[in-house]
Amino acid sequence: MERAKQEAVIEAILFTMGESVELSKLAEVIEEDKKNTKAIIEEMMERYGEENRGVSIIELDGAYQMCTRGELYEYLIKVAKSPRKYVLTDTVLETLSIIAYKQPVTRLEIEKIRGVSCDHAVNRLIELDLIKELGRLDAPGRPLLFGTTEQFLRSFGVKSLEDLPELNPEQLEDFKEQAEEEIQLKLDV
Amino acid sequence: MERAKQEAVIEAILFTMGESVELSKLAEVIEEDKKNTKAIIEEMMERYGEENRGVSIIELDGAYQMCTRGELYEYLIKVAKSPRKYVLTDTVLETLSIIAYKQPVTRLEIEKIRGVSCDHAVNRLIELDLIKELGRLDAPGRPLLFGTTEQFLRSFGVKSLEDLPELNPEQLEDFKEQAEEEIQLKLDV
Amino acid sequence: MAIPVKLQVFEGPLDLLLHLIDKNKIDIYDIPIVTITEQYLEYIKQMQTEDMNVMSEFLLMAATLLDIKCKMLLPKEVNEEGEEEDPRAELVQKLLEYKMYKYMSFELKDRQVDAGKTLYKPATLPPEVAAYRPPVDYEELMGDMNLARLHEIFKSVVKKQEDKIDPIRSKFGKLEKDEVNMDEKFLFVEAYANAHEKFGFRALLEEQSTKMDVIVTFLVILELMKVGKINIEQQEIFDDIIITSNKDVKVPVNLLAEANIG
Repeated sequence: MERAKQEAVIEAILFTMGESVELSKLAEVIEEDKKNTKAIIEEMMERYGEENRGVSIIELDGAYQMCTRGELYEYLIKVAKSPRKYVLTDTVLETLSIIAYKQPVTRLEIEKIRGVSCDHAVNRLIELDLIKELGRLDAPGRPLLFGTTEQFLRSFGVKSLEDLPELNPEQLEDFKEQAEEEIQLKLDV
Repeated sequence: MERAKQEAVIEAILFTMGESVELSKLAEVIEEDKKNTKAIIEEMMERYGEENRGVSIIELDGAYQMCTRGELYEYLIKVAKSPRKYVLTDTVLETLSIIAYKQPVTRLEIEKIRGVSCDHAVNRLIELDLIKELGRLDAPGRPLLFGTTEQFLRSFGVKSLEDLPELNPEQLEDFKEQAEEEIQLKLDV
Repeated sequence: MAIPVKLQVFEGPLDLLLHLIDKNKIDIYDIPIVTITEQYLEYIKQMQTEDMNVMSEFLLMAATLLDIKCKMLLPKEVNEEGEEEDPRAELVQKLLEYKMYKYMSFELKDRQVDAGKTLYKPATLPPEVAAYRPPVDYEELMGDMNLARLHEIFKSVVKKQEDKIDPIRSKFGKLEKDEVNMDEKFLFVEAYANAHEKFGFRALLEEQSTKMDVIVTFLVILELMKVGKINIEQQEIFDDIIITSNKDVKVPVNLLAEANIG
């Protein structure tokens, strides 16, 4: 299959399916190996960006999905239904951040870190399809293990778990100092 | 609004709506009169054709819709029809075992036993034709009742539900005692 | 120390501790444990929560703080490498870890706002394609799964459910349902007081089986003391309560009904 057609097929598939499509499936259809397919898609992603197109392609943990460009939101919302917005409480967000960074993780581990029970937050996150059960830990009681979903990646604009904002305690201290200095500066002015 | 942005907005709207959008609506969003908007869209239609893109824009009685190019149909079929690899995860198996031994059973009862939501597992099991809805419970909210299917019996080599091994009450008592002893041990330490 | 009029809502004991540390501009690695403990206790005294589960978590931390406070007064413990151990070290680690995740949750919140501006599209498959379901290869799906294993899974699920039930609390729950009969208890204690001139509370309890029995018995003792049927004395805290019976005093009949209200 010639290159131009391969790109057209990928575009057509991502458009029609709406949801994310595995790299391996796309590769199969355009009769190419996964490595080449990935390269083609990445080139397309770049070109879409350069051309300031209305749509873009995002990567979600080895799958690809077509979506609108974020900057156009204010115009689109005049016609399109806005996606269901849900506000996550601090409790739920804290629980989610622990699960995102420590997965696979049990309820008990989450509770140890937060110092409070997390049943409610965990159930809410499952309900919102932001986390899922990953199986059970091979330990007494065989507790459930939780991890994040593809919906999590989409909702937080994260390509894959490696793409999560860095977690670094020292950096944290730096941030804090910076913030304090900034405030000091403002006060001095 | 500059021209490039107008085109991006039109593309994004037609993409996210999936269905046909009135010319007047598009004109309103890109802040242009209908005549100019029509001219812009027609130019886009032409360009999409020249570039052999995977999608095209069609006109439908004063409205516009984005769709895939007809020639690519066979590839779409390939993706949509490619066999899915199903795996019975722990979660799905646990849910199935509860339904098998406690049927007819509601979602709520399953969740009580497992301690987490079971929507996903139940949907997957229905999709796999291993469980089915049996009707509704005569209780507030009239919740759905689930039970196993003939396919379940076939897959597990069971002649009828009476063949399912019983969980006897004595065993249940044993479990309770074990649990109590374990906790007692922890308290004694 | 001034307590803010409106108490903030805290996510948990660690959240409250971090707030105090920030407020006092303290170095997290060198927490003045006495000050922080005092402020912490002051806060939870003001907390108005009915939820015992939440409260117990805050109290647990209070106990930890007091424990650290005690250890700070004692000579420092030395670990295997011969270094002095800081009793605060473990708490500091916990606080830092918690703080890190809390910070990351703010980062995630920001990202969610940006990501929320992206719109997707529902699938627009031709109907015949959308309706198509690839056949399931049941043999492959089942693998080495069989009825015996499904049964094992069910047993382990049920066992897990049993494990989760706290036998102490669950028994307590059961007792609340089959109430201890106050009238019977009253008559029992009264008869006991008539039969024994002087007796210990503990001796009385030996005849009781459950926690609810003990509580009700104690209430009955208080009632009997109020009407002058008995006198009690206790030398020191946690000593046995010594009960002396006044044989001449008759318990008014209406007391039985009154006691039942409690």
